[in-house]
Amino acid sequence: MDTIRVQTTINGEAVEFLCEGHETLLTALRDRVGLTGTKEGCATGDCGACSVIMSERLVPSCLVLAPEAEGRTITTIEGIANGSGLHPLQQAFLTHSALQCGVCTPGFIVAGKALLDANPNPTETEVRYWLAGNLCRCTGYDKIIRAVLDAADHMRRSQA
Amino acid sequence: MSERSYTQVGTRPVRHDGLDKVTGRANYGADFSLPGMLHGALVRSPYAHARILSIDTSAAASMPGVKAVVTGKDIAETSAKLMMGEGAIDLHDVGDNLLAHGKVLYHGHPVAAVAATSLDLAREAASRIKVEYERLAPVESVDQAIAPGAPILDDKLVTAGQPSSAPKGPTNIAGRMELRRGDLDRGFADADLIVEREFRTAATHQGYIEPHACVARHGQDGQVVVWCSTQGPFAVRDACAGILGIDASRIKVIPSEIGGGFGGKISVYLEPVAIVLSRKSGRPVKMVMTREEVFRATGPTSATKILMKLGAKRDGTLVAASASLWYEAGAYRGSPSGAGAMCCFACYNIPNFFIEAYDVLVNKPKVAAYRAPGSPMVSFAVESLLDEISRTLGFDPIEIRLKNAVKEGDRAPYGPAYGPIGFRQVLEAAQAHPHWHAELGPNEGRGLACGFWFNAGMNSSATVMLNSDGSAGVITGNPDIGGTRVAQALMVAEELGIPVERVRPTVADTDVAGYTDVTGGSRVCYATGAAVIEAARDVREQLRARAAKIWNVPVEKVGWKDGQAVPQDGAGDQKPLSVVDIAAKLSHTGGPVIGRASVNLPMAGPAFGLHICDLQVDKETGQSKVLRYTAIQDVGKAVHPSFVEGQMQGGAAQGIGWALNEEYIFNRDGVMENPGFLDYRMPVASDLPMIDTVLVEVPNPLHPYGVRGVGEVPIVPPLAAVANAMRDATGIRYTELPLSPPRVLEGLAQSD
Amino acid sequence: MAKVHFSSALSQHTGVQEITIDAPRVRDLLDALARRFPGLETQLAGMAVAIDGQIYNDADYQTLQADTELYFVPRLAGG
Amino acid sequence: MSAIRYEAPQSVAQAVGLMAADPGASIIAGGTDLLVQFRGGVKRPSAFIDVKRIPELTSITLDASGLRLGAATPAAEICEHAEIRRLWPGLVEAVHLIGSTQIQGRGTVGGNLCNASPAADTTCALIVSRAHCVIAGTRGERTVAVEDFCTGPGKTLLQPGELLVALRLPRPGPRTADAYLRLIPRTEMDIAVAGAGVSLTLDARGTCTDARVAIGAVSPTALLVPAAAEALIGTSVDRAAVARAAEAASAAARPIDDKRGTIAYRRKVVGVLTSRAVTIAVDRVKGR
Repeated sequence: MDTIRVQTTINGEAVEFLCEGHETLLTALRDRVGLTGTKEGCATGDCGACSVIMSERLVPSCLVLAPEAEGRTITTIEGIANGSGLHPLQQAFLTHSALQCGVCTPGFIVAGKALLDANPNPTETEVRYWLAGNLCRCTGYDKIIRAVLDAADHMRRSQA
Repeated sequence: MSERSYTQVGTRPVRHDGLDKVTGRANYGADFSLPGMLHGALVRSPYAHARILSIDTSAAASMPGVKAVVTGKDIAETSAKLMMGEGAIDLHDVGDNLLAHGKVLYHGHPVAAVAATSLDLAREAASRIKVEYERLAPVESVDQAIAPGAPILDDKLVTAGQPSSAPKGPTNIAGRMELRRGDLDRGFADADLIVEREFRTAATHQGYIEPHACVARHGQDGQVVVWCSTQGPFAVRDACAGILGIDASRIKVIPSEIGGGFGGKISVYLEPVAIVLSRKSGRPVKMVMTREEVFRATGPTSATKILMKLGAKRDGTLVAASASLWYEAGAYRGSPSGAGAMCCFACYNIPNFFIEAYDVLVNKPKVAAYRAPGSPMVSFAVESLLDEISRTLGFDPIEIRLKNAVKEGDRAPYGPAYGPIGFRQVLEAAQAHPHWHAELGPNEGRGLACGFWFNAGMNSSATVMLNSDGSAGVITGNPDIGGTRVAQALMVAEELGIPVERVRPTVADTDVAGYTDVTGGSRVCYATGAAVIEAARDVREQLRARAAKIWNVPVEKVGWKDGQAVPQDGAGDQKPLSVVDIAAKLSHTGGPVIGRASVNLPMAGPAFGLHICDLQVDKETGQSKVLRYTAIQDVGKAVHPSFVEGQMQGGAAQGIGWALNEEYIFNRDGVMENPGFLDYRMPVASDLPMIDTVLVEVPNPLHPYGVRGVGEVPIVPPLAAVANAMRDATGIRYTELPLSPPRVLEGLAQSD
Repeated sequence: MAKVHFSSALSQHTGVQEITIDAPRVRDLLDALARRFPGLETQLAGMAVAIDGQIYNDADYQTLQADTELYFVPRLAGG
Repeated sequence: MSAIRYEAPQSVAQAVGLMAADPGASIIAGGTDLLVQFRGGVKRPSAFIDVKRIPELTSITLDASGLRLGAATPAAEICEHAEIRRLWPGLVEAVHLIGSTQIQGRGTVGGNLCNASPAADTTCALIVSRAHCVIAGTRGERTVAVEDFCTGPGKTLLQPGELLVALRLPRPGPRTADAYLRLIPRTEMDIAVAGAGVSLTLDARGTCTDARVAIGAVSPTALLVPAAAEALIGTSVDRAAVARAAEAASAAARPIDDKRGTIAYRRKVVGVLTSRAVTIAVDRVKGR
């Protein structure tokens, strides 16, 4: 069993883990590093529940090989809140009741953060198309979209 | 039901469990691990219908790291029954579905399982188990199943509900039911207009984003602990006890956060197998399904064939109706054909009707409950025909429904009279809604449809504890999918007069929570809510007694108002005592205060929904897009309006997916060709507009606050709302779902 | 006392659409029906009982009023 | 199960060497097709050779001669490139349609091409833009026209040990524009049921002097349809010409029935998409 040593940065901290060549970043995050906030819904890149940000790119961690994380920076749901306070997206999801079962919520919040980093003032349509890769079966998306738009508005106002 | 005012119920606080969910700390089924834990993998049938001749597990068992291998022999065939909402569930079938005993009845049917030190190893070992099959012709549809000479899935099957005169002998028809009223022939003879069509709907899956997952530990002392994602921890406990012949008191089920269920996580698929693997290996075993396994081997809802005929007078009055309902059950009996029959004409007063409903076995996974099971399909049929009648007779679609709508005192098709119901109020709300009067553009159509569901009652328990600082906790056994914990906290806060933030709601395991039936049937806010309210009132009564002790007066002289004990009937000029005041004296006045209640409520009283859908159709490609959508529903009383709206929006989205793109596609060998989210096309965020909601509140007298079930009705109207909008936009009456672009274009090509 | 209504399916076992039975509680009424219509009991097993519009899955000890209307309804739970 | 090796070569030569040494190894760029096939047991490589650390495969260069796209450049990066969006809007449309935002962060044009799905979105757009594939191997580099690259579903002309390094697109001439459309049941996330790419050039009077039409998901590989181009060249791209081009596209199609569409449906819709793509391309030329 020739495992590979991977040195990477997760949520701002240097992390090292062992994994096998064919392991995905998703299973490595969950089983090797113990960050179970990133979820597996399909393992084929179709549901978005495993979304993480790797070197400024939103990616499906179920379709990334764990060794590819070497030397890269990774942000998972556990890294979205900045220490004491919640990220505006997390707060907006709570106040808008934009989650029911909540299993898709980590993926939506990470994808939402990537969106607002790239486009601080998205229209409803832009939010819907950006998040089309995140499946939700409980909410019908309405409150999720409102929460993202509200968070964007809040962030723009606080930066103004 | 006096119109009482509420201080907390009806507000929209942040749910207590929300923080863990938005930060990734919430633990779902697959997030749990134990030291020394093994990983399980299943061996599944490559054939849709075959006899198992032999299973050779030696190659797998001998692999280093493989700690246990089990087959159907390890789960004894049981004749035990499990009392559930639907009545006695046949555990023999459940057991056979866990690991096949003699025949495999669908592609993906489990035949063996392996537990090993890693998942890769377990899967490798599973691939080395050699199973010898004798292939049999698969039965792939209702038509094929009932054709003479059809292959028979269960040669011991006897059709339940069949009149004694019916022929015996091998059949795939597991059950028949009928409902009849009045004189059908005279009814149709009276009719000025008769419309009749055959409708077909495809099998669809609940589509929860979290695959099934569990960890089971069978101790050397025979005590079993199961961590799993389920809608019913007690149902899992009792099913495992019945199937494995273990005392219920030896099994503890700890529900994880559940990543969606919609009825699909009531049955057991993994837990008993994991328990047996753990017993044989002496170590905890984790089993997690892949998405492909979820599609191939867990309950979709029935594909259906429905023949329906409606008769109406020129003035729009419905005078006669007949329906022949054929529901695919999958590998074992138990499709929701009966519920379909009961829901069929439940929205309308039709004096003469005859409904027959059939439960038909086919070589597909056993169907499971899917949100108002059986109702969406019949609503698709009856609401499509009503749309045709209203067009032919020149009626406004709402007018014709108002003319026939049921109200309090009318008899439901299944017999008893309705109590207070809000169908008329829902129709009137639709009439007044701006969406109903908005302009439509080119190639756009508008459709309207109604839906019905019973809403279950059943058993629930609740415990409310008061802490010495005046805060409180509430414990129930209902996993919280749609925000029921915060609703329970609101009820306790309302009864005790303390802020909802000071109430901690907990979903507890089967050792701690009092028995409660599954989270499902739209019952948790109704039945478990009633128990929570009663338990909170039990606390309040105890606090009155404690105040009486403090004031040294008989308890009759202690009143309760706005969260305070107040002196009455000459109890002197005592200063009112708040919950906090009394809580601070608990140890002096007799010790801890625990409120307790358990109920077994009658059905919650039906709820009615009405949806309006605007659809734009590209007539050159058959593609369609939902432009605007409004859901209107009688919710009785919205305890937490945001989550009631969420149920309506989520149900509408599932119904829209069912209407437009979702279907199980099988090849000729009975193998599902689209077992994944790429080609099983559920709606994505860019497919849908905002879904507007209107909450009509006609109180349900069976609940202290008037709460009615809300979770299931919203999936019923969309099928016909979308189909009627398609008819409005294209002029074509499509009677087969889903309305995928190829099917729409084919209809358009034939019509011009 | 209760007026019991039989669905078309059940009336094949009873021969009548409805019958009035004098019984204080549902359990007593079911026993009376079992005596009156042999074979009906197996059909009623596992059915819910609607008493004046309220449908009980487990109704044995519900009391019956003088003018109670009673129907037998398949048990339902949902998804 | 013997562990599968992971290699991350830093140069084309190193990658080619690794492939030659282990024919069972698979090249992984974005992995959005390969890892799904691996998970499904369809492919079992002995090793994954991750080519995303090789500069030539992950760089975009645009100069007078044209565009050079590294084969392992993520789709998202291409879609964010202002000049590419201006010169090849159709190509960007096609690239942007590959899967979700998440898939865009991983999926690559080279990977899309090597996966050789008949329904691949980028292949049509590359064909009409006269793209060429730069291939490296033990015997050095060679270049082939992109329409010849895929030879059948899942099959390409790459020989064992050969690696797709980059795609070269000639700079479009003046008054030239491209467009790509596809038919999917939902608004996102589906595999194309039919696809059509067009590139055309108009002279000052609006007469079409050059055109290329390619159709996707309606034959074992994406197809260049010369007859459709001929229906446009020399015309003012009036309704009749557009209709003839659409008919030619439908006629060239060799669709199949599968879980995504029927033969009749694909044949009709590929014509509709062709006519719409032509109209968009014309508007783009006139719009500039």
